[in-house]
Amino acid sequence: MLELLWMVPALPFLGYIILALFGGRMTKGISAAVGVGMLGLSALITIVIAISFIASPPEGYLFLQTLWKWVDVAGFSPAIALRLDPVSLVFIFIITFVGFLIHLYSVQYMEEEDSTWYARFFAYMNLFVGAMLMLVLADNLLLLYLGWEGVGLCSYLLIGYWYKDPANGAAARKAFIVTRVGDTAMAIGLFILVMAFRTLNIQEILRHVPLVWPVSSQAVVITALMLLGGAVGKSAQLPLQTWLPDAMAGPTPVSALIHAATMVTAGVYLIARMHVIFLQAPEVMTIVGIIGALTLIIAGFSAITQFDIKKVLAYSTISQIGYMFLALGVGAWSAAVFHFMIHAFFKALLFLGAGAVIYALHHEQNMFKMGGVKNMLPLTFWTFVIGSASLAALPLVTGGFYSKDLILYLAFTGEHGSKLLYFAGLFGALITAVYTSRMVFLTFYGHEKTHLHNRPGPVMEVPLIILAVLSTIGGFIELPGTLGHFPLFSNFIQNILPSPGSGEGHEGIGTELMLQIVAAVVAIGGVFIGYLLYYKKPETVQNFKQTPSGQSLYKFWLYGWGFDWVYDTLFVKPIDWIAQVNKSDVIDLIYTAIAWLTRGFNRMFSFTQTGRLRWYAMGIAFGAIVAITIVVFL
Amino acid sequence: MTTEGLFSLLPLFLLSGFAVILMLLIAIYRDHNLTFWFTLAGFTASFASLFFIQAVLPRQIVPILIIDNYALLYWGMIILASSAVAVLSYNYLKEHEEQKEEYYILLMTATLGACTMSSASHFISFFLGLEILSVSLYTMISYLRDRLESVEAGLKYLVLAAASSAFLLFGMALVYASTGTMEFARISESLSANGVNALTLSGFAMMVIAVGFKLALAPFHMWTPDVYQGAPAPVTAFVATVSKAGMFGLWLRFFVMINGYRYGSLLILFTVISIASMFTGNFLALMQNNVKRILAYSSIAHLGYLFVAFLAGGKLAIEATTFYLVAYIITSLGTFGIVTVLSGKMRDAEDIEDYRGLYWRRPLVATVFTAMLMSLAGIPLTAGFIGKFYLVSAAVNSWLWLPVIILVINSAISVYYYLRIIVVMYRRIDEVTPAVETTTGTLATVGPVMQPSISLGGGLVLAVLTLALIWVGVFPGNIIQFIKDMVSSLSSAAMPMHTAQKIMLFR
Amino acid sequence: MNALFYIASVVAIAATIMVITRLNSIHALLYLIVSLLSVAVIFFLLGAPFVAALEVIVYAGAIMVLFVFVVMMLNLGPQTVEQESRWFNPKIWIGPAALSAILIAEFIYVLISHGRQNLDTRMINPKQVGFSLFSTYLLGVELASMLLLAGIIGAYHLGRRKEAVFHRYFRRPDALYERLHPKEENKIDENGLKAGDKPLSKTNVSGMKQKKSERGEL
Amino acid sequence: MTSFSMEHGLILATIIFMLGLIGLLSRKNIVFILMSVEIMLNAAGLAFVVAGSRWSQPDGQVMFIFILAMAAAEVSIALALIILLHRKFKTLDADAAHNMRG
Repeated sequence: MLELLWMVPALPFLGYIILALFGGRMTKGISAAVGVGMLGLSALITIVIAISFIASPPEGYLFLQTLWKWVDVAGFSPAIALRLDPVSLVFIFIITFVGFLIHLYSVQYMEEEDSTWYARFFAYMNLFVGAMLMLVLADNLLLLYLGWEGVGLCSYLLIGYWYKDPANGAAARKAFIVTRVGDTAMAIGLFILVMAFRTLNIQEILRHVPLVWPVSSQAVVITALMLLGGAVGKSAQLPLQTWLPDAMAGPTPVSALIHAATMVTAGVYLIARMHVIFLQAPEVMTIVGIIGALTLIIAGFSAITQFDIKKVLAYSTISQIGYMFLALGVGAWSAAVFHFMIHAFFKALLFLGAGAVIYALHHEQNMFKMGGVKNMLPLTFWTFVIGSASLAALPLVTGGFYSKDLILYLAFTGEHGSKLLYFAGLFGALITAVYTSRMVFLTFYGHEKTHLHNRPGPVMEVPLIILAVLSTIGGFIELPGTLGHFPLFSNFIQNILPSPGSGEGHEGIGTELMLQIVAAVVAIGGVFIGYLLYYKKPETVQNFKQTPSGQSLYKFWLYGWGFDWVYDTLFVKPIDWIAQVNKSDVIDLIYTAIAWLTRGFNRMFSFTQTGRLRWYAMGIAFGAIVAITIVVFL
Repeated sequence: MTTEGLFSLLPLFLLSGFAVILMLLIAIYRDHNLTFWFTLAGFTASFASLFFIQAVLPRQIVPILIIDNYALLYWGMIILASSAVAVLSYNYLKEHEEQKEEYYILLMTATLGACTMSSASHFISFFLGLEILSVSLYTMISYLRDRLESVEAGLKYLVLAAASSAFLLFGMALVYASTGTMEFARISESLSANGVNALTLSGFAMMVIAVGFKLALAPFHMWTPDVYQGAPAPVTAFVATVSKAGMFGLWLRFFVMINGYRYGSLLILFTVISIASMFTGNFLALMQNNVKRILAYSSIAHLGYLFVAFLAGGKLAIEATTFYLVAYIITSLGTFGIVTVLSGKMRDAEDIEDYRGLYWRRPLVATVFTAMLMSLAGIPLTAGFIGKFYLVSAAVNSWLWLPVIILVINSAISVYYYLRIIVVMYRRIDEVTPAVETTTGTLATVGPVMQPSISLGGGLVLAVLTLALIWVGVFPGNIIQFIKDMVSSLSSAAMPMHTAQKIMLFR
Repeated sequence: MNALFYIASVVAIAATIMVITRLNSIHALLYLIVSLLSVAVIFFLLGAPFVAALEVIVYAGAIMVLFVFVVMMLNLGPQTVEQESRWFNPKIWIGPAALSAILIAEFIYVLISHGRQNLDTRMINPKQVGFSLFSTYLLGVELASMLLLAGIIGAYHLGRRKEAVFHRYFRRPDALYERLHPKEENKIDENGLKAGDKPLSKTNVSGMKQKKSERGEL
Repeated sequence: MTSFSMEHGLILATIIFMLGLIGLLSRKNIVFILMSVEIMLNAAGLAFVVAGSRWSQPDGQVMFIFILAMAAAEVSIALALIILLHRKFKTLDADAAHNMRG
């Protein structure tokens, strides 16, 4: 069954091609059928593959499918090959399955668009899924980079989907440019790898790295840093996180699929896939952990102040990916992948739930103008609460608890871990619980401030239910030692990624239990704080906000710790200024001159095309003289 | 001549036999459909016979033809391209000329000429093949007698081709005078034994003029845009592909067999020609508004690229150039095929304004055209990219840095005008002022110039070409291997360029 | 023999110069025949009597007669001569002459530096040529037949009288209408008639001469 | 044997060839242009016969015969085209036909 692997990315691409070519002429129904159907098939095949992979794992938990050799020219012969191992299996499962649910949801969510736009939406979405699958299945760097750029492109296209509003275009451009900074770094890193190892094959590179590059050697550190740059850009981590909140300009399903569940985790995937390089560069590992910790706290504070429900979720995404980076930084590879999976479930759920609310309230995104939605949309409310509970990591019953707990535990006890990172993570968990409960209370409780506009139909509700179930039971495949010790997921992942070594020997059931209790208390405490501040006594916050210091703190957090302002001042404004100054200056002259010269050449050459026979014969005679002269006299 | 020798000539016999049969057929019963199907049958039979004769190869038909796998590959390319042209021509001619049937005879003989060229091993077959091709082309180019441009183009081509043939013959005579033989292999022997002298070299140089003329290399290129524009669109496709494939196949064989890479001055000559072609073609295409002319100029540039790899010498050069030629033929047939199927009754769809908003009227055709242009521009996942990549790696392997850098610069320039066509195609029609002035001087409203519908045959050809384009771009491995095997009969004779020569050339 | 060669050479060169400088095409053709005849003499001196005969029969005889036919048929009157004389002045031919002079100089340099190769003027009789032609180069002869086939078909197609034009008239009534009402044509134009339906008429030709390369889109 | 050498024969051929080229480049009348091309072809044929004579082979003459065949085919088409051109443009001026350019 594994031989079907190639169809997993091929089907979404096929869907894209069909929609792109014929989309303009299709009715909405057919467009949706193609878009959703292709992904559905792809997800089905993925499940079949997953079952057969788990039932009878291939040798070394690695299945390679070489589709064909692309070119074989002068010693350069990249193969188009797919690689399936536990990590990529988890990723393709999430991508196709969650992707399918989101596609299904979009069928109704996007119904207001006219048919061309509708087809365009599904075309982009399919292309995105195809590219993302290519990224995670790639066996060589070339293919990986292709997928990497492909998802970037789709992200650009989908953020700017409603391109008639210039703000959306600006957001799309911002996302593209900011991630491009990271991409450039990553491209440099990949070039270093190719130059050093003379191959594009990931497997071979990873095998050679420890043999060729000693630990902490300059080359490996630089390469790791460059790859980290790419990961940071794509996964919206410090300092390149600024694009993600703006990316909420796209339709909500896009936010759910791209900016929460899949694409933004590409950075996590990259680091996990290239873990050998990072293990050779422990300094960089530390940096990864620190970036994760800082990001999760900073983004958490920003999330508390947002009034747009999607922005809350955006900052929460940044923060949760911060957890994954933290996990990567402490070498808890499987924990990072585990959290990725659970996060994909509950974040997609939250976005879709938020989307349902937005849809129902006629594109109202401001939480302060919502309220009382609980009674209007009970199903949405309950699923949203389940998702929120998972995000806030309420103990025992939510998936988020297990994944986050694993990360915190390993940060505390792992050999690369540190107490500082642990406490940062713990503090982050508190903030998470606070802003999560704030979001739920503001949106669903209180008195109704707006009225119901549309009612989500079953195609929107079914994905919510499925995701709610998954984000609850998803955690049970990895039960910690204290609760029956059932590390199914870790064992599976650790076939390919090393398990985190233990640190100073204070791990054990006792420590684990203690840490879990702390985490549980923190989560429940956070929810309680949220309950107090935003439901019971909202005036406390309001009063604080009125004070000057409160005001400035609020602003500071609301605008994402001023990163945009800093970048604007540091990069955009000076460049703008230089551009202004230079508008009619020297540098422009170069380009004008090139254009002018080219046009001049064109005119000069087209002067020779007189259309006159004799003149053409003259050309031949002239050529004859040149030829004979060269041959005889040189 | 042995029976097997005769047998190995079967494809050529079939081509010429069918030409004669067609002639008789027309004399007895003049019918466009019937002639067309006979033509197709002729090409099919000839192509099919390629598989049968492979068993008896390689074979030297004393002394003028050499039939080996290399020749077979070129024959296959030429016959397939000619069949495509025949299919494209069918609907085109149906609307245009009252006497359509002779065209197919000429197409047959022209194909025969091109095939003869690619298996020539002697000046006589060189010359005769070239002339069969040229003489057929004179008429094909001016076939639409009612069109001024067609006649003008035919006359220009005729005079210039005849003059360049005179140069070729004179050069051959000089080579013959100094070596005493007209056989490629024996010329090579004589050169090795007696060394080269100025007379032989100037003979080669004179021959280069005719080669450059047929391949439209600068500065012998000036006829190209006029002929491409004036000729009926399918004939343009033929001139751009078959005629060039035949000539290039011949010249590559000739150059390898006489081991021309020994002579630095010839290589310098080709370096100059190649660089001049790249720049000329691309600069001329930049501001052009006639699509046929743009494609003509771009073909000049493409042959310039081709010669960059040709210069590299050795096995890699043969493989790279042949592969590039395959990609180029697919793409050129595609682009001119689109011009053909879109052409209306009174004029060809050649003005760039004719293509405005094509995507919104004919999304499929526009998509195919986009793919073809992307391939010409060398965008990845198309045949053109792999071809260019192959060229560059061949050239870099021989340290030809100067031509490679110029190739890269020119590729960048060329993207401009390819994109220009693409952009125009995707413009909305409602963004257009209703009446626009076209290069043919008429005030035309956009759109109605076009054929109302794409013919079945034309559509089929385009579909096959598009598939081939993407197939070659995405799965080039098999095709590269196939070409490597097929040209091995020639590449085993090729010697890599001497290192000292490289240094002398491009220090 | 030797002297004969040089005399014939001088005659050939002189006659050729006359060909390219004559204004009257019939005169030029006659000079061309003289040139060909003297080349035939040289062939004979070189020991190639067969091609000498062919030169006379086919070149001077058949091909030149074709030329004469066409020139006569087109009935080029004295005004053509006048036009030629106005046009054919040193300003025109000095450039080509210089180019050719350079080429001649280069070739003479090459040939002189090549050293002296004596010719073997033993006669190669028609039998030898025929034997070679029909044994070694038999395939060449076959190919030449295909060449002539292409030539014949081409000449037939292009040279055909145009009775078909009338045929076309009846097939396309609008074309006939336009031909009968030439002024209507412009009027339809302004109303934005489809360009594809417009016949290529004289107005189009003059329009074509305008150059429009400045209308770049990008 | 005679004392004129191959070089002399080839020089003669070159001169005639280049005279043809001058004609081709400087004449305006299409009939003259065609005649010039014929001169060039004939000169090439002469060179072949000279070269064949140098090596005492019939090959040069064989080639000449093929050139003759080609010249005949080409001239017949060319003259047909000239008639067509004359019908269209009412002139034999080669420059009259320069509608296509640029």
